[in-house]
Order: sequence, then C-alpha cells, then structure tokens
Amino acid sequence: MTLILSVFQAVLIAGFAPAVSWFIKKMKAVSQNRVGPRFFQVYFDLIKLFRKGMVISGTASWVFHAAPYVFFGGTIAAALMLPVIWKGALCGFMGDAILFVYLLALGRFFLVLAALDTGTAFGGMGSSREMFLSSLAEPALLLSFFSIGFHTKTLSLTGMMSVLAADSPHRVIFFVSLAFGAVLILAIAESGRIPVDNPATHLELTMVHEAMVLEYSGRYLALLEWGHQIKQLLFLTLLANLFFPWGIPDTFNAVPIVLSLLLYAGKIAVAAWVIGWIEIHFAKLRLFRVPDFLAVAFVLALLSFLGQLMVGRGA
Amino acid sequence: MTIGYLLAIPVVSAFCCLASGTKAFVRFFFVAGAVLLAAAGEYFVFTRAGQGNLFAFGGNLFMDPLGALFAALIVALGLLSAVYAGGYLFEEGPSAIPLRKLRRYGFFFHLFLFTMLLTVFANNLGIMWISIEGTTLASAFLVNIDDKKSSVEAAWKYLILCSVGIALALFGIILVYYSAALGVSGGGNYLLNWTFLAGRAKELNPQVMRLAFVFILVGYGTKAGLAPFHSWLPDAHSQAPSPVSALLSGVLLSCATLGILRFHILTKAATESPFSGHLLIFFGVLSVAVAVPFILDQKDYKRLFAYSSVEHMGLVAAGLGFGGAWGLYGALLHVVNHAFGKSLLFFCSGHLLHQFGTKEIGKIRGILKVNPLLGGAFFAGIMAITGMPPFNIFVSKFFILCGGFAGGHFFACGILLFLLVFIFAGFLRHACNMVFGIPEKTVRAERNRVMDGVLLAGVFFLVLLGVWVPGPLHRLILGAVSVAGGTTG
Amino acid sequence: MGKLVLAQFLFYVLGGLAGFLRRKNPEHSNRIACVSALAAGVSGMFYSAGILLSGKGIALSFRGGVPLCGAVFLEVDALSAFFIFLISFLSVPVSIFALGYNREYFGKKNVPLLGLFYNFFLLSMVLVTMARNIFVFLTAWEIMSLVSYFLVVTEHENPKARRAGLLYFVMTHAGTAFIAGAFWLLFSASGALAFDAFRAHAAMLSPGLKNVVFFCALVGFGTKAGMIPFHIWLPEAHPEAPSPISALMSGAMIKTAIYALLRFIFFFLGPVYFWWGAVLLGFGIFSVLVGILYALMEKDLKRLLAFSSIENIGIILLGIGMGVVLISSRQPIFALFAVAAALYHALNHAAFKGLLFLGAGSVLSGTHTRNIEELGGLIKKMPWTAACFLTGSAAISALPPLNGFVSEWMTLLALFSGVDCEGFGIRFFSVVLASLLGLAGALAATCFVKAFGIAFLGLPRSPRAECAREGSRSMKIGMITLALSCFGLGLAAPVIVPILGKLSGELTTEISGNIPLIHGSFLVFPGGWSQISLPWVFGVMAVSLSVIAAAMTVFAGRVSVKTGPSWDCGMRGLTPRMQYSGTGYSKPIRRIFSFLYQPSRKVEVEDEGYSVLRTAKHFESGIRPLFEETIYRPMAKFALYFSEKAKRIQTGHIQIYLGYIFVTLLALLLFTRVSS
Amino acid sequence: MSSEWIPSLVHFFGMMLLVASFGIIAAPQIMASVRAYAVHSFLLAVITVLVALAGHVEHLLISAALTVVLKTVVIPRVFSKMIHRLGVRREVESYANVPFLLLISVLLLFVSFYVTSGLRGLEPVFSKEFVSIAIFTVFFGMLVMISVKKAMTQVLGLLLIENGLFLLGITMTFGMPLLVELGISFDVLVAVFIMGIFMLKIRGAFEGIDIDDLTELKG
Repeated sequence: MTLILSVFQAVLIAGFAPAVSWFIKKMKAVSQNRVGPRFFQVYFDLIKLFRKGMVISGTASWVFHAAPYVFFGGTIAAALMLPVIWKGALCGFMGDAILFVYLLALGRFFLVLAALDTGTAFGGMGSSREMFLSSLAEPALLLSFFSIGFHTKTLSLTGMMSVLAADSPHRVIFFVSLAFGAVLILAIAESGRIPVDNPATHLELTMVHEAMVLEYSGRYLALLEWGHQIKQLLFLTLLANLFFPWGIPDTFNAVPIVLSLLLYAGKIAVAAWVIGWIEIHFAKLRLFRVPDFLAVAFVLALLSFLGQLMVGRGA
Repeated sequence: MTIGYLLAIPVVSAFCCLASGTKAFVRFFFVAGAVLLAAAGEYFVFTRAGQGNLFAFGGNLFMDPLGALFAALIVALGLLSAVYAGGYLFEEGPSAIPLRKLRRYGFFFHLFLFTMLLTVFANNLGIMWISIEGTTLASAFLVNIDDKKSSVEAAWKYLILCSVGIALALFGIILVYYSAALGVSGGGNYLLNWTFLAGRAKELNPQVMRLAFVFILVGYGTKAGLAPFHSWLPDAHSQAPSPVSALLSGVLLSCATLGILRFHILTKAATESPFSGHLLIFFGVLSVAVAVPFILDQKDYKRLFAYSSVEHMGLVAAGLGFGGAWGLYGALLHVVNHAFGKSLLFFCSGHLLHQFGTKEIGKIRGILKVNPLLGGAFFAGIMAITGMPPFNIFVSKFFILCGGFAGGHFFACGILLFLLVFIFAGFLRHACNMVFGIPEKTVRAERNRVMDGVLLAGVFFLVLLGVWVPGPLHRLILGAVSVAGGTTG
Repeated sequence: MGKLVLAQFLFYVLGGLAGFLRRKNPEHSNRIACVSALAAGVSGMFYSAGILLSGKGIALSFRGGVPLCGAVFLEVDALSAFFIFLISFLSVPVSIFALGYNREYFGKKNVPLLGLFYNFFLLSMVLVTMARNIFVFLTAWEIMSLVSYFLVVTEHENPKARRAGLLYFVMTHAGTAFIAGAFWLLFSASGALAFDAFRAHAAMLSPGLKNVVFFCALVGFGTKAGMIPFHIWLPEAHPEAPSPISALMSGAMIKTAIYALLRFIFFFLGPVYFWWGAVLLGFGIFSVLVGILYALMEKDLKRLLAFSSIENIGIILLGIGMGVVLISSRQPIFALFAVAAALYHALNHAAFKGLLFLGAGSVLSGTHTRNIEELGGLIKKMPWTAACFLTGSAAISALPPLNGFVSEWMTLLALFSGVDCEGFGIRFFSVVLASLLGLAGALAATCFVKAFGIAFLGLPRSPRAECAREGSRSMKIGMITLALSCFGLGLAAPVIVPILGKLSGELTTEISGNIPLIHGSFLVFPGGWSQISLPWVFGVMAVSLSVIAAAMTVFAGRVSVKTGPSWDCGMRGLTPRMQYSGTGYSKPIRRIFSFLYQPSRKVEVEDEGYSVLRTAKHFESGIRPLFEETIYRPMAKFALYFSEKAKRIQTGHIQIYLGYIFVTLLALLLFTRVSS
Repeated sequence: MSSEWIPSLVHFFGMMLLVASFGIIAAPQIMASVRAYAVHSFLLAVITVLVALAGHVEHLLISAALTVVLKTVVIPRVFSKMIHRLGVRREVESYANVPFLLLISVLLLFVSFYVTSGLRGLEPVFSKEFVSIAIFTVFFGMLVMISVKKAMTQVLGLLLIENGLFLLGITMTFGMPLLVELGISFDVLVAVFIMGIFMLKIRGAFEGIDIDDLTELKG
C-alpha cells in the first residue's frame, strides 16, 4: 500500500507538472486578452516532442546525450523524496533536504555542461547565467531548510512536514512564515520565471534556461522541458506542503487521501496563481539585479531563523 | 706525542714552504704538512682527549676536551683547505700565481694554523691573547695575498679593527689577573692559568670580573665577528682567497669564540649570575639581526657567506649564553657544523669565481647546467647553512633553540626564529637564481678532480653529521660541555 | 604489520636509489622508481587499513645517530594510520600515472633524480605522520618541504617555476618556524622531546601557553595547508610541479598539516578552548569562500585546481573547528561527527583532487598548455581523460552519489548541529556557516563546470587543442582508478564512516566514541536530524534513469537522429572564437564579487570608424591578487627597502666601525655600572 | 728613597699622563703627535720605575727599560721614517676640531671615573683612579683612531691604547708575569711593523694613506 501510494505520488507529480505550466500560461494569456492554450496542449506538445526526430550538433559529445537523462533522473529522484498527498514518500528515507538540493544540483550540473557542449555562444551564455544564479539560490534554499529544520529538529523532508503538520498553525506561521517568502522567491528563480528569467522569450538579453536548451530537439528537448516543469512543481509542492501541511493524512484510508489530493490541487493552484500573478505584474529584472532579489530570499530565511533564535525554538 | 710536537708540525711546514725553490716543492710541503698535521692532530686529540687535562710547557699549554674539540676542527679544516688550495692556487696557466707569492702563502698559511692551535691549547690567558693576536697578523697577509686595492683595504681594516679589539681584550685579561691577584691566594705563576682560575673562580672579585668580561666580550667579540664589532669580517672574508676564507670563517672565528667562552666560564662562576650569559645572548641575537639585511640584499656572494658567518657566530654565542646541556652541546656542535658548512660554501665560491669570473650574484645563473656537481654541492651548502635537514646545521640549530626554550629565553628564541626565516629567504632568493636557470653566456666548464673531490667530501660531511654524530666526536663534545658547564675544572 | 612498514620504507629508499643504476636508460629508471613507489603504496595501504580496522598500532624504534634526541621512535596509531592510508592510497594511482607521464622528461631531465625525489617525497610524508619526537618530526617535515621544493622547480629553466619555488619554500619555512616554536614551547613545559611526554603533560599546561602554542601551530600548519591568508604559495607552487607531484602535493602533502593540527589540538593541548574552534571556523570559512572565488577566476587549469584545494582545506578546517566548538560546548557526540566529517573530506579530497590534477596533467601532456582559453573540444580527442575529469569535477562539486557529497553532507550537518548548543553566537553562526558552505559548494560547481566545459567541451580554441592526443595507457589506468575510487568512497560510506567515527572517538576523551553513525546502509546523524544512504541514492537514480530510458523506447519508439551543425538560433558559420570563453563564463561572478576581485580592464579602441561601430583592438581584464598586493608584496618590499637602508651601517669607513666598537663598549660599561 | 713620597709622585705622573694624552690630540702636526706619544710613553716608563721601586718588583724595571727603548725611541723613529718615506702631509687631519675633541675627552674622563666608581673591595697598588686613568687612556686612543683621517695616526691611537693597558697592568698588579709581558711587547712591535708594511702597500695601491680612500668595500 505504501509503495503504491508512493509511486502514485511520483506519477502524480510528473503528470501534474505540465498542467501547472499550462495554468500559468493560461493565466498570463487571459491577462493579455489572449485565449491561451488548451489544457491538453501542454501534454500534446510533450508527446509530439517525444516522437519527433532529433538533430544533434556535430560538435556535441556524449555529455550532450547524457544530460537530459541525468537532468530528468535527478529531478525525478528529488521528486521521489517529497511527500505530496501523504506524509510519506517513496524515497523519503534515503536522504534529507540537503540531498534534495544536491540532486537538483546534479541535474543542473549536466544541463549546463550540455549547454556548453555544442560550442555556441548562446549555450555558453545560458550556462554561465544559470550557474551564476543557482550559486546564489542554492545557499538560500539550504538556509531556508536549515531554518525550518531548526524548528522541526529534523532535516528530512517527510519529517519536517510531519512535525509542522502536528504543530499548531499559529506556531508554524509564526516560526517559518519568513522562510516561506524565501522559498517562494527560490521557486521563482529555480523554475526560471519572471522576474528572474523569462520562459517565453528567446531574446539574447534575457534568456537563461531557454538559452541552454536551444540546441536540443525532439525527445531530449521533451525530457528537459518536462523535467523543468517537474522541478517547478517540486518547488510549488514544497511551498504547499511545508508551509501549509495540514490535512495531509498519514493513514491509507481512501477518503482522506482523496481529500488530500483535492487539497493539494487547490494549494498548488493558489501557489501557481501567485507565481503567475507575479509574472503578470512584474518585469524581468536585469541580470545583475537578480542577486539582489535572491539576497532577499537569503535574508528572509536568515530572519526566519533569527526570529526563532530570539524567541525560542519551536516544536 | 705531545702538544709541543703537534705545534711544531705547522711551524716546520711553514718554513719548508718558505724555503722551497720550486712550485712543486711548495705544493708538496704545503699539502703534506697539512696532511701530516691532520693525521697527527686527529690521532692525538681522539686518543688523548678522554684522559683528562694534558699539560705542557709548565702548565702554560694544556688540552682539555674543549680545546681538543677545537683543535680537531682546526686540523681537519686545515687539511680540507690545504687540499683545496693545492688544486686551486697551484694551477698552471695564464693566471698562475708566481712562486714568490705561493711561498709566502704557504708560510703564512701554516703559521696561521700554528697560531690557531696555540690559541686553543693555551692555558695561560696571556699566551692565548698573544696567539690570537698572532692569528690576526698571520692571516692579514693571507687576506692580502694578491695585493689588489680592495684586498689591501680589507686587510688594513682587518688589522686595525682586530688589533683594537684584541687590545681591549688584553685590558680585560689584566683585570682578570688583577682580580685573581686580589682574591686568590697562592697562585704564584699560575695566576693567569685558566685551569687554576677555573678551579678557584669563586674567589675572584665578581665586580672586576664583570668589568673584565665586558672588555673581553668586546675584544674577542671583534675577532669572533659578533655584531656590531663584525665590520671587518665581510671585507676580509670576501677578499681573501677562498681556501683562506674557509679557514677564517670556519675556525678562526670559532677560536675567538673559544676565548670568550673561557672567560664566560670564569665570569659565570665568579659572579654567580647570568650576567655574562645574558650579554652573550644579547650579542648573539644582535649578530643574527644585523646579518639579516645584508643577507637579504646582497650582491656579492662571498660577502653573503661572510655575513652568514656573523649570523652563525651569533647563534653560537646565543647557544653558549643559553647554557644548559642543550645550549652548550648545540653551540659546540654548531661550531663544528658551521665550520664544515661554511668551508664547503667558500670552496664552492672559489669554484664559481674560477668558472664565472665574477663575485656578483646577479651575473651567475644556471650553475647546475654548467657544472652539475658544483651546482649540487653549492645548493647543498646553502641548504645546510640555512639549517635544512638532512644537513648538519639543522641538528645544532635545533639543539641551540632547545637550549633557549629549556632555559626559558622565549623572547630571544622567538626573535631568533623570526630572523632565521628572513635569512633563509635571503639565501634561497640568491641561491635559486644562481643555481637554477639557464646560464647567460658560455662559461668555462673545466673540471678539477681535486677540487671536485673536496666538494664531494664536504657534502658528505654535511650529510653525515646531519644524521649521525660519531661516537668519539659526541664524547668529545660531551666532555667539552661538562667543561663549559663548569662541572669539571 | 611492522614488516609491511619496513617494506614500505625499503621500497621508497631502494626505489629512489635504484633508478640511478639504469641512469642511461630513463625508461627503465622511471619504471623502477614508479613501480617501487607503487609497491610501497600498496604495502602502506595494507598495514594502515589493518591498523584502522583492528585498532592495534605499530611501534618501531631505531637507534638514532643524533645524540640527546633518543631513539628514533616511530609509531603508527589510528590517526597516523588514517593519514598513511590517505597518502599510500593516493600514491598508487599517481605512481601508475607517472609511469607514462614522466616520459615527458626523458632526455630533458635527470629522470633517476626525479624518481629519487618522488620516492623520498612520499617517504617523508609517511614519516611525518609516524614521528613521535620533535626532532624526527621536524626533520621529516623539512625534508618533505625540501624535496617538494626540488620537485616544484623541476622545470627550473622557467623563471615562473623558480619564483614559485622560492615563494613556496620561504613560506613553508616561515611556517616551520611557527611549528618549531609551538613544539619548543611544549618542550619547555614538559622537558622532553617525545610526543608521549607532551600528551602526559597536556593537562598541566597553563592556559596562556596553550593559547600561544595553538596560535603558533595554527599559523605554522595553516601555512602548509594553504589556509588563507597564508595560502599565496599554494597556487604558485602546485601548478609548477610535474602533475603527479601536484596531485600528491594537493591531495596528500597539505593533509599532513591537517594531521599535525589534529595531533596538536587533541593530543598535546589537552582540554580544548572554545575560541580555538571559533578561530578555526573563521579561517575555514574564509579559506572556503576566498579559495573558490579565486579558483573561479582562473584560466590556468592547474592554478584553478590549486585554489580549489584551498577551498577544500577550508572545508576540512570547518569540520575540525566545529569539532572543537562542539567539544567545548559539551556536545561530544556531535563533535565526533564533525571530526569524522573532516577526516572523510580529507580522504575524499585526496581522491578527487588527485584525479583532477592527473587529468590536468594528461591535458598538459596532450596539448602542452594549461590555459583553458586555448583548449576546448578535448572530449573528442581525449575521451578517457574527459570522463575521468568529469567524474572528478562532479565529485568536487559535491554531487550525489559521489564521495564529495558525503563528506560535504556530513560537514553541513556537523555545522548545523551547532544549533543544539547553548549560546546565541554558536547557534547563529553554525547555520550561517552551513549556508555559506552551501554557497561555496554551488560556486565550486560553477567553477568546475567552467573548467570542464571550457576545456573539454565545444570546439577546440587553438591548434594545440586540435592536435591533442590521449595519454598513454598507464596514465589512463591511473586516472580511471581514481575515478572509480570517487564512486567507491561515496558508496562505501557505510563502511568508512564507522572507522572514522572510531578514530575520531579515540582522539580525545572529550569526544564520545562508540556512537553508531551507521544504520544498515544509512549514514545517521547522531542528533537524529537526518540520515542518508548513498547506495540507495545511487540505486534510485539508476532505476529511475533506466525506467525513463525504457519507457521512452517502449512508448515513443525509435526516432530518427540526425547530425548537423549547431543551430545557434540560425547563425551560420560558427567558429571556435565565438564560443564562450572561460573569462566570460565567470564574468557575472566577477561582477558581483568585485569588492574582492577589484577587477581591472584595459581596452584599446581602434580610432577609425564611428563610435557605435568602434571595435576593440585589444582587450585585457584581470583581477587584483588582493593578498599578494596588500600583505605579502608590501612586506617583501619593506624587507628589501629596510635592508637597503640598514645596509648603510656598513659604510666602508673604518672610523665608523671603530665608532661602533667604541660606543658599544661605552654603553656596556655604563650598563655594567648601572646594573651592579 | 722614602716610600712615602712615591705614591704622590706616581699621582703626579698620572696627571701628567692625562696632559700628554691631550697633547696628542691637540698637536697640529703628525710629528708633534708622535712626540707627544713619546712623552706619554716616557711618563709611563717613569711610573713603571716608581712602581718597581715601591713594590720591589725587579722585573718591572726590565719592562720600563723596554718601554723606553721601544716606545720613546724605536717607534717614533719608525714613524718619522715612514712619514718621510710615504711623503705624508704633515698636518693632522681630523674629522672634528680640537675643542670639540677635548670636550669629548673630558666627557670620556667622566665616564671612565664613573664606571669604576662602583667597584668595591679593590686594593690596588696605588689608588683606584689608575683604573680610571687606564680606561680613559684606552678610550682616548679609540677617540684618536676615530677622529683622524690618516692611517698613520690610527696606528698611533692603537699604541695609545696599548699604553693604557700597560698602565693598568703596572699600577694595579705590579705587572703581569714577565713572559706574558715580553710576549705582549714583542707582539706590539710586530704589529707596528706589519702595519707599517701595510701602510706601504696602501701607499702603493692608493697613492696616499688617507683612510677616506679606503671605503670601496661596503654593504
């Protein structure tokens, strides 16, 4: 039963990820008085890409071939550690939040290498920027986890969530709400959204993620895009389940599970809406302004921790 | 075998050299005299050293372990230097030295050895003084063997400064005599005999002894090259022919230090205070400190080595001042080690001068390419002199600093450690540009078997003494330490 | 066991000397040297592993030739065994690599001499860890410096190598002065040269003395370890040595300093003080950040690796420092974890930094340049080197499931465990330090993406890179061995960590031993915060990757794969010059950390043309080496300036000289009068 | 001779010694300096004789005779010959003027009395002040060596120091053992001759014996 539920969670994340993308796209379109894509369009796009043939640069080496798999695999492995609709996760036992961060880093490592592999200026640019931004985002994410972990006395993602869920809401809000702000900013940064990156443009001045995957086509592109969407959902799930952990069951009864599923969908929708709202209302920051933005995340996480230090430790 | 016979050997060789009619004869007497002296000397020293003090000439001369140690060193270095000079100065060719000068050289060389031996064997402090003055007079001619402007200048400064110094030392000796005449009864003719005074040191007037020690320290300190009395030293050592520089640096300075040590022992016992020890430490550290800028910023490699001698005499003085088994053992071992290390470097400098024709550090590059043996020996010498293992000076430096720390002289030791780093930096800075790299122009690359052999022997000694202090030497130094520590008369 | 120790010595000594027998044939003499070093390494690994597992040490005693210092007493306890294992373990693949690499020097260098230095270098490192007496320790330590100096100036025709050697040797000598001072202070307190006496006397040391000794040891060993700000020799010297030596210097030699620091802190100085840990943490985090930031700016591959060594030394210091802090905060269990993390990282760093240096060596011998701006596309020409270098890069970037990740994880948790201590400061800084370590990890990833990406991927940027050739078989074997060990050391964490835990527990009674750090295949943080299982991570990743691959072939079928030119948004005529350069790659970082780098740029503009179309004729940008320019160069300048001025006391005037004597005499007489 | 007036005579001559010392530095010409030195040495010899008479130490008479022969006859002769041979200019060339040097001499005199003032338990043959006068003479010799420019006058300064030593020896202790004293005298003689040889060499190499020329070696 555990196993089934856990596998289901992973499948859920993977399957649900394009939908979140769709949600934001649609939201944006509506705000611009456009119709926007249909719900299934995002899935069709992926399927199409999976079936298409590939053109691969002659310059590319095996790193180029390996990168999509490692990126996708790393993201999936991270996804397997995250509790979604149940307080456990398939691989929640195998590591902690630090592992989560570094699994994402593993995927990124290969992705940025692949971007350099074809020897194009765009690839190099995207790669350089991605590493630049992520070097600043990663410590902030770790700090956020440490800040929460200080409260929960555990660093395992499932553990953190269970502890928070068992805690009274006001304590959770009091102790970790600042960290929420930090993770929100990081979610934006890691999923490559405005104001950090603009996913909808291929403009040299603004591209980060897109510049890296320019040379990819077909199946590899599908893996990368999908992986990217999963990563985005992972961060939204973190937001939803770590900071609003209530109502997630730890039993296997059908009803709570279904309720939890609905609750999850709702929470994600809200989170996605927030992201979309920001995307609509803000312009992309200049590249060298982004560190300031990420610094806000760092400071928020630090303040969250500092607040707990001053007032007293939770749990 | 007595002290008298031993002392006769260099005198005879000196006159044989003077009387020789051809270069070959001069060379023969010159080298053979040194070989004979070394063989006889080492045999004598090591067979008789353990048997208590050995007196000669009515007690005016004697050999205790302390003197024996220095005597062993003098004859050994004399041998190395003579063998090296035998290859170095007697070479035929366009730059060959005329017979007249060689004769003079041989004469004064052996006379120099004689005066040094007399110094270390002297029991009568007056005789010791006379012989130290004698070393100055004899070696002044050796410094000025080629009558060049610069060497005349160096020799003149050497003569004047050391004569003044030695005069001051005599003042101190008279004061010692006076304090002995005052307080010690029944001395008679022995009043100036060190063995007698050391036995009755407690009866000496402490205040006069302090005053006397100040004069002695300044006086013999001038001869020993302690700063700030060292000014003659770089000039004389850099202008003398390399084998002579080796002797000057390696043993002459140490002989003067022995003079200081003898009085230090008396003063310490008489005053029962660390007064003299503290002065020794002060001037030791000062000598090391004064050497630093000259070593860091030096253009002439022979002067570089000369300043390093100032530094090492400073270390020896500091070690003697620190006292204790570690400090004394270290200082005495350091005398031996420094003698071998510095003489190797001066032998190398002779080689370098021969091959590159310059004393300037900046003009020498890539010794290793020109002459690997020389480059290796030179670098080994530099490493040895700066106190790197596995070379010998590391060991004695280690002991000296152990002595300092054991004696609680943290401040002095701290400064020493600090200064030694700069000295190392200075040496390495010069050495790595000289030894490594590509030579700028083609240089004479001739080899001389004898000289190469001496270099190899030198390196061998450096490493040998670095990993193993031979038993007889060890016992000799231990004996000397017990003399210096005042535990035996 | 004892026989294996002797065997190791014998192999080193004979291997070093036997090369001279075949001096005419460099191939043979190199083979003799390398194979004996290899054999020595293997025997070293055996006995050290045996000691680590059994916990029973070996003691050897030789009659010493130097009086007053007693017998040469060598002992291998668990701590020594660990570092001997580290050295021996690294020396094996490095020796294999050197078999092929040293062909570079045939006919140009004295190969037997090189072999002699190589073997003696290894021997001296081993002896450093075995010495149990100040004299033996300092001798081994200085010989290590001396021999490595010779190795650094192997290519002494190059003035840069000479300069690097000079800087290295002088700095390390200065460090030794501090070390010796620390030892002698202990000696003055305990009255003996033997380490046992120090340990026995540790509890009786006065606090002031302890602090001074700690300070001296930290500066001294910090210099050798490359701790910032005493690091400046490291990025100069490590790159100049032949690559196998660079690997050993970075992988093993700087660890001997860590060894000695541990020995000082935990054996000689008795109960530790809190501020020691704080200072270690300060230096550690400083080294970590500044080290990696400078590495990021490097375009010289080996210098980049050298700077990264500084970073990793910082990580190790963080572990040790946190251990000390935790001990003094009475958290012995966490302290155990922290020290174990430091030890583990030391071992891991040896593996991946050794690997990376070997990779750099392979690149160097294949292309004859270390400048990554001239490289590119090597992955095609040197596939094995590329794969190995990539493994090393991933490991040093702390990516799971490689070994770097495990020790970084442990260090992060050790730092984080400070939140369980009393005191606002510890709690606050432990988390800040942990996140800063995270920052450094991310920057390290950037740095190695740049190193690998620019050097191995894309198109060749110069003819040198185009003509690159893969190294010989032995070089490949050497690298592959290390690459595999990067995997192995990560996956074998459940085996290794208990050993390290036991070792750390035995260091001092202040650390609790016998704490299970392992549960099945899991590494368990003793506070119960966290656990991790690298085998599981590896397994999950492998499974998910194969599931994806299988799913794709099953559901999406086969698709056509065509090879074409790079698309590059439709640009045609892509040339290697259009690629991102290494300097460009790290430009964003350079900009936001400009306070540290103080970058300079020089642009020469062509005069013709309109201002909008004006093109640069020449562009130069660089960063300011802050520590050199603000600390060391002024110091050296001052020393030389001072010397120049001070030399004026030797005026040449004999009257002045007489004046010195006269004045001193007067002063002394007055002093004597006044003092009596 | 009555032994009561010997000490006062010795005192008188001691004071005369000081005057003679000042004469050396105040003399306008080298030869005058040398003569002042001869006077200084002669006074020393007189003191020696007096000490010998007072203490019935016969070997001091030999010393006195030696002093007279060596220092008042031989050495001044050698000097005048050297001056002749080397063609030295006659003036004493000094770095400081005479009043200044005299001022310093007075200071030195004070110092030499001060440093011996603390000595206790001394029973010198005549009086403690001879230690001071001897020290002063040594100081003064060094002052001469420092302040003059000619190699020749430097040697003179050295000889003055030697006189100081001699004075100390006889007034404090009735002289050293004869053997030592003879050796020392011999050494002094040899030193002067060797320095003479070197002065000739300097003259050969530098065309003058101005010590200011001897400053090539520095650093």
